[in-house]
Amino acid sequence: MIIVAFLTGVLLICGSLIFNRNKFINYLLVALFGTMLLGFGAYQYNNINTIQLSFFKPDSLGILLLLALCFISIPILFHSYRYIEKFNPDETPRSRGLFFAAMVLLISACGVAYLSNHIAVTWIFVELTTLSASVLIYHHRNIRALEGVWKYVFICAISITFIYVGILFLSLSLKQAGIDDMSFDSIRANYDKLNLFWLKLSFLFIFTGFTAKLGLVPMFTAGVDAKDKAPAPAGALLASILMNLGFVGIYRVYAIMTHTPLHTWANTVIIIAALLSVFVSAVYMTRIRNIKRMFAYSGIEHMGLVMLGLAAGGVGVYAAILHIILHTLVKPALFLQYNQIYWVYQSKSIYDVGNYFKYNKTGAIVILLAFISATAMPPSGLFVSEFLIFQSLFQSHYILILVTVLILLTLIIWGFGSNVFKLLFSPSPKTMDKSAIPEISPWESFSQYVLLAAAVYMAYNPPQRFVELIQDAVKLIQ
Amino acid sequence: MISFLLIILASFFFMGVVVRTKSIASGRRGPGIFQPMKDILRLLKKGSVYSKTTSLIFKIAPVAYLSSVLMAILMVPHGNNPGFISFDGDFVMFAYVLAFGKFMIIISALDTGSSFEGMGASREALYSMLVEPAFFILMGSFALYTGHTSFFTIFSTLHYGSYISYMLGALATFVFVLIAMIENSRMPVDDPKTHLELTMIHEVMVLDNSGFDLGLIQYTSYLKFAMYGAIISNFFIGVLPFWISIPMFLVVQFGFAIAVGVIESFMARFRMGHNPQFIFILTSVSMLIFFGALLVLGKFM
Amino acid sequence: MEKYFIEFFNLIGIIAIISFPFFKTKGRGLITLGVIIVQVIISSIVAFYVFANGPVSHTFTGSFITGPIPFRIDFLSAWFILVISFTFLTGAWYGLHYMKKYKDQTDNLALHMTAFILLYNSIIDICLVQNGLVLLVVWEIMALSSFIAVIFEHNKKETIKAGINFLIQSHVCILFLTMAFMWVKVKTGSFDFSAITAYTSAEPAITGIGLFLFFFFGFAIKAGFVPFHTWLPLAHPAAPAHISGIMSGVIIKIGIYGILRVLLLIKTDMVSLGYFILAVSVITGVYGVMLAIVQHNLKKLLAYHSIENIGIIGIGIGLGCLGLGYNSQILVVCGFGGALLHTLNHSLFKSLLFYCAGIVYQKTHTMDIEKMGGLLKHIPRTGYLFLIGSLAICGLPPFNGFVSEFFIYTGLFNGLQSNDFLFIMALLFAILGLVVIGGLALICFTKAFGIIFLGNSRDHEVRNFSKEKPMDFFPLYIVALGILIIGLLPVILAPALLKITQMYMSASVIPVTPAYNSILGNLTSVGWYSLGFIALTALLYFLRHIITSRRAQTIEATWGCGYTGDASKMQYTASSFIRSYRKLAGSFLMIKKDKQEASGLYPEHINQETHPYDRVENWFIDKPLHLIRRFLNRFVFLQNGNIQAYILYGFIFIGLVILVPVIIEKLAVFFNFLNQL
Amino acid sequence: MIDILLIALAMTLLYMSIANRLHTYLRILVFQGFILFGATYLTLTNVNTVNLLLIMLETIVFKSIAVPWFMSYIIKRNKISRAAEPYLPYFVSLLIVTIIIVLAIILSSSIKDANLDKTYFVVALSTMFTGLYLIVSRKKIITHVIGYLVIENGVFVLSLAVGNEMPMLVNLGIMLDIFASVLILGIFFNKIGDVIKNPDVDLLNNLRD
Repeated sequence: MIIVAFLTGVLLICGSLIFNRNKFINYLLVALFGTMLLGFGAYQYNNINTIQLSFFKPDSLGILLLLALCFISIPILFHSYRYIEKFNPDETPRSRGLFFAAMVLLISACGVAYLSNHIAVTWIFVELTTLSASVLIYHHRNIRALEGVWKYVFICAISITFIYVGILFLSLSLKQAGIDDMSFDSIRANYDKLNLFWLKLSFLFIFTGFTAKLGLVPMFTAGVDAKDKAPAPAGALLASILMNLGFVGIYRVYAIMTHTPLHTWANTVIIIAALLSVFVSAVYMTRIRNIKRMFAYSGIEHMGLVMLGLAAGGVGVYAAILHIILHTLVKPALFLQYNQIYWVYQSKSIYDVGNYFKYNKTGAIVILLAFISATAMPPSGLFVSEFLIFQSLFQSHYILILVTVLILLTLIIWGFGSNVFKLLFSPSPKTMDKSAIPEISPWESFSQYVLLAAAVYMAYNPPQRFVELIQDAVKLIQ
Repeated sequence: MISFLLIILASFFFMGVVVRTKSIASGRRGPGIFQPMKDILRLLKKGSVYSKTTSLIFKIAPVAYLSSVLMAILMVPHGNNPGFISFDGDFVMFAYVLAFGKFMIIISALDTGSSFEGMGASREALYSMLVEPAFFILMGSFALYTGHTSFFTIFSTLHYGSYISYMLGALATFVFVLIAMIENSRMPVDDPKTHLELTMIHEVMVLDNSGFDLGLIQYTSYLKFAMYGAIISNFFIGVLPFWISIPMFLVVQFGFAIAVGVIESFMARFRMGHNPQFIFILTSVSMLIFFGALLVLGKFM
Repeated sequence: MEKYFIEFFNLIGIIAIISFPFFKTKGRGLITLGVIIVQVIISSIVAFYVFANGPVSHTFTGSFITGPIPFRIDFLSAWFILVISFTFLTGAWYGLHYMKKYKDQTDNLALHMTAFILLYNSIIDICLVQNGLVLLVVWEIMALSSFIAVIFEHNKKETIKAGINFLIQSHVCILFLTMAFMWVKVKTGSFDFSAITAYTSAEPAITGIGLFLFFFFGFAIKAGFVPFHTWLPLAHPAAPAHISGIMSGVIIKIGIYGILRVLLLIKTDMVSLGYFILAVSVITGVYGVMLAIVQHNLKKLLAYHSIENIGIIGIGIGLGCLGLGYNSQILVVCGFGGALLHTLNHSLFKSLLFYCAGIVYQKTHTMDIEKMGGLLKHIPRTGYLFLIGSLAICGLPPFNGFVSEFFIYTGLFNGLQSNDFLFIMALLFAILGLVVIGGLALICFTKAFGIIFLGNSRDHEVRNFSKEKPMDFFPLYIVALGILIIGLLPVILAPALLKITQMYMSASVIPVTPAYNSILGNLTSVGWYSLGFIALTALLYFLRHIITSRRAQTIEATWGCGYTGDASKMQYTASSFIRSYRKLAGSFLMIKKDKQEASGLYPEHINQETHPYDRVENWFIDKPLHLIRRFLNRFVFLQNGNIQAYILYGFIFIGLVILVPVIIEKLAVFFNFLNQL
Repeated sequence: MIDILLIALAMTLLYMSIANRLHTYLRILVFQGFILFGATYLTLTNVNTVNLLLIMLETIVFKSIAVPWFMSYIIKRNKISRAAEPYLPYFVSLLIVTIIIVLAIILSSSIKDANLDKTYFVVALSTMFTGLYLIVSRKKIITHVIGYLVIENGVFVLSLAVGNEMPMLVNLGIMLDIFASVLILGIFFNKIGDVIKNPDVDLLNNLRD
């Protein structure tokens, strides 16, 4: 019931955001949405595992991701407000309204999709996210943005077609079982009756479809362009909660597979995709010269690691969930900080930047810490999850894969590092005029510090409840 | 104690003997065997000229050189009565103290800023580096052979059993003689009598030293000769009583000096380029000695 | 007490860092120095307490990720704490003066100081913590903060490059350690160090060796054993002088600490470990010094000498392992004792040398030896301190370098009594290595000191040398004093060393006192001997002074064989000084030489340059990296901006996943069919 | 009867592979819409009437009226040249599409599953892959959209195969249609008109690394 209320509320807010021209009221609406979201999250957390509307069941995985979403949405909304305010000369009330409406829609669609217990419902919300994301990507109405959104939309259209075909095959395999309730629980409940052939096909198609959202080989391509072209706060969303959406989809279907004899086959498929993803990210990290795209590729690398952990099983599944949550906390910090970089240099090419430490101390420290986190060096939180993932690979005797991954990661750190330190320390190019650099208040970076600190805390000293939730989510996988 | 005095004594006539031998070999009567010492005394009386490039280093170096050699001599035993000071591994100390002196003399050569002396310094540094291993392996094989690790204990317990051990002794003597020649940069690696600076090693390093300093340096090299002679003599003295050992010591010293003289008069100096490999031969030979020692002890398997 | 020590210790550092925003640069500098001094005092007190009353330990209840976190301060930790603290003290003090030149770069300095304090705290924590995961964390904090400290002059391109190289290599190092700890964790389910002992003593020896190799490679990268040394010669010239001094003095020693710690924990076939370490170390030492000689950048030269000294330390460690394997206590004492002592000594004279190099740099604004000459007249204090450092690093009496080398020599020669042929050969090998190292070091530092400080300036640049301020030299004097004291009274350190070395022997064996006493006796006599040496030299110099003061003295130009013009260009340069060496060693090294032949009756101005290059770096870093780049760049077509390709990826993926198994299956059928024929 | 319709659909694919004018493609799309309309009526026998009506309405309105009309409107409005501009000669396209169909038949023959009507499967598969082929082999963005719509039709046929048991899935398919049409065409093509006059793939492949 509450979900319907929430969605209607969201739709109302979107509508009024689009049609209302008053700036103040718009921001008020956004704030309202923020509180609504928090309330929603709190409510769902309190009645976990209660079926709502027969399609929604906030299980622990959904709750975890929903809470992470709530946690990062607030700073992201705030920073998109700053973004719109601070530097968009050509910002019309309409575009502003559209931007916020799309953002609200995206956030809530993701949030609800986490909770859905029915593949079809998930699918619908995935469509919604594509719709809203495309608006965000196309916010700057220029040719490049157009290209980005075109690719994103088209690839996503193809990918959700894949998912749809996958669902059809799933239904075929259910046909044999003689059940017509397509909720994950019921499928998992009588996994032994499924027709394996169709199940295999359906997993393959659904997996491939969701890779577009998750940012994994083979369909990672459009996502990179999207994160590059979208405004940074939107990019932060695309790089965190939208990827999580893909993760949820794959995770739930994979959970079914693990109960069937196809388990090892599914693992192989996932490992292939994951390794390729890490490889691709290594290829581009070592040569990329566009800061935003670099962040996007590092996201691909992390998703690859998550999938490896998932496929390795054992402690790996725990690590995968932990890793994706920490990544959700860390990646937005980078994207939000990117705003300030752009304010300083008016460019996203690594050739035009330098000596950021001089122009914006606090921001530079954020970049430094976020770099440490994103490359999972020990003081950072992701190190723990990555360590556990490696450990799971080690335990399940994927030594060769482990070594390959380690080499690739080293290369990635090299590429990432040389760019980041070029940005932070090497002297700024002669051409830029120092006069135009705006004075940036340290408080702009506050939220990023919070996010990074949260990541470290969650990793090294996780609250008991948090651990329980993850372990409960792991139980889906046998 | 006794060995110290003996070495000082030997140092007085040693170079004289060498010179005498050489002049006889070249058909002259030659000066008396104490002539070199007289020259040194003359030098010590003279005043000296300093280059305006030089610094304090240049003044300290000769003294440090002398004192390093003196300290080294303190450790040389005489048969079965030890030197002033003796402890396990003192020959390591011995080598390093000498190295200290060498270090000082080299930098003092560089101190003058003259290209000739730089040349000499560079050669000196390289050759002494090449000599070190031979000495250490030789002492190592003695340590292996006798099971002791100090000059005194080694030489007091050194005794030749089988033929092969005599052979080893001979080889060791040979190596030591050559080490002494190189350390004092005499024939065949260096010819002090040549007057072409480009081909000298030790002499060219002290071009700018004069008067007192020059005297010290030259006397130091005599001392060095005597010291090596003493060590060589220790190969043969063993545990003999004084009334045999002391004459034996003198005999060895004389023999050594004459040998030096003979070599210098009948051998030509090597080409500079050939010196390194020649010097390195010593290391290989001492390796052979080492294996010989292993063989004797039957540890070779 | 120890509990509060750790918390209090780190708390001070953190408070200091937090307080930075409220001060000006000068204040920050003073705070840094003050904090370091306070922390040094505290930690030294604790270390001495440990030496007096035995090890202390305390366990924190960590989270369920880390498991319990034991902190244990035993003799080994205490020793390293003392070594590190001393160098950090002098380093901070010297750094305060050194950094005055850059006092306008406020933020940069603040970052640098933060990194400095973090560095000290983390490095001390490394010596205490006994939990794998936490160790990794502290380790990386150490690596990162040292990275930040290194790239202080980050407006230079090569500094950044060197820094990133350093960062990547230390990351590889931590990867090895991660693998090792992961191994233990997977097998025993615990991060505690004691788990390593439990695991390896239960398993066959080969497991222990494998585990040790992982640890060793990890620590070797940090310590700079060949072939893992390539970051050192790049990072040292890039860093500011005090950081170079600290890095070469203690940071690379943390690798040694790690190796010693692991040797303490792992129970396995020590003999083969000993041979392995011995071989690696001898190669390291010889290779390091061989390259050091041909370097003409002073800091790079010193960096290669750090590699050489690591080799010497390694020889000691290897000897100790062999001693454990053949259970000969004298070897254990001499080996590990020598290694530990040399760790201390090297930290002293190497930091001193780097500090002097820093002063030289600030006076001449170059590190190129060929441009220097005659500095002794302008900056005499620096010169004589550098001379002391050089004599010490060459291991010449009466300075401390000799003592530790003597320690190791004693062990080596004692070992010759053994009956094991292989062992004797190994010892011979080691002796040879040590001797060659000594000789080459002599060449190298006669060159370094002679060319830099003696003769005349070799380039015509006129530099105005400001007067040396005596106050600035205080830390250097302290270090020099330490060098001399250890050189003369090595015996004062003997009890501590014996305490540590006994940790390596299993509790069952009772230490034989005569062996120790003989060693102590040697040390004392070495000390007396050195004292006598100094006394004699002084006496002789005094005599000489008295005599020559009465004689006539004239000051003339250097004898120039009749040439009376400006001879400063004719002096022997660094490269000509080592020319004959270069001819000998050229085949081992990689020296790019570009020379122009003089031609014609009146030849034009010609010049010749030699650029030494590191062969190992070429093999292990450059070539593989180049190949990998080439390989990766093959795949850049993936993101080609063409949407049709993007769509195809999806279909191709699905198609392959479906078809490949089918094809394989059919092939299998076909081959079975063939087999049946 | 139903088989005839499906085979007719397959025929249209062949025709599509050799068609060289955009309007031909549109007509074929319209025709396919009608075929699907019939197929829906014939297949979904035991679906409640309202839902059936809805589905059929969708097939008619979207697949055969709204979308084609809208696209022809776009073609006029943006003055897109009428030729399809394939990378490959038509003959090769024909060959490839034929091969696709044959492969689909072979593939489906390898499936041993009683509760799936092979005809649907073959036609759906071949339609989908033909759509893919169109996307890959044609140059214009608008042909990509057409190809995508063809894929949609294929998916729709597949959904019909399971439609009787799970009408909901068919509805989902409809949603997919609506979504695609609305998104790709509605929001999007106006913009392309605004920003670039001649929408050609070459103008939209500059985002690359």
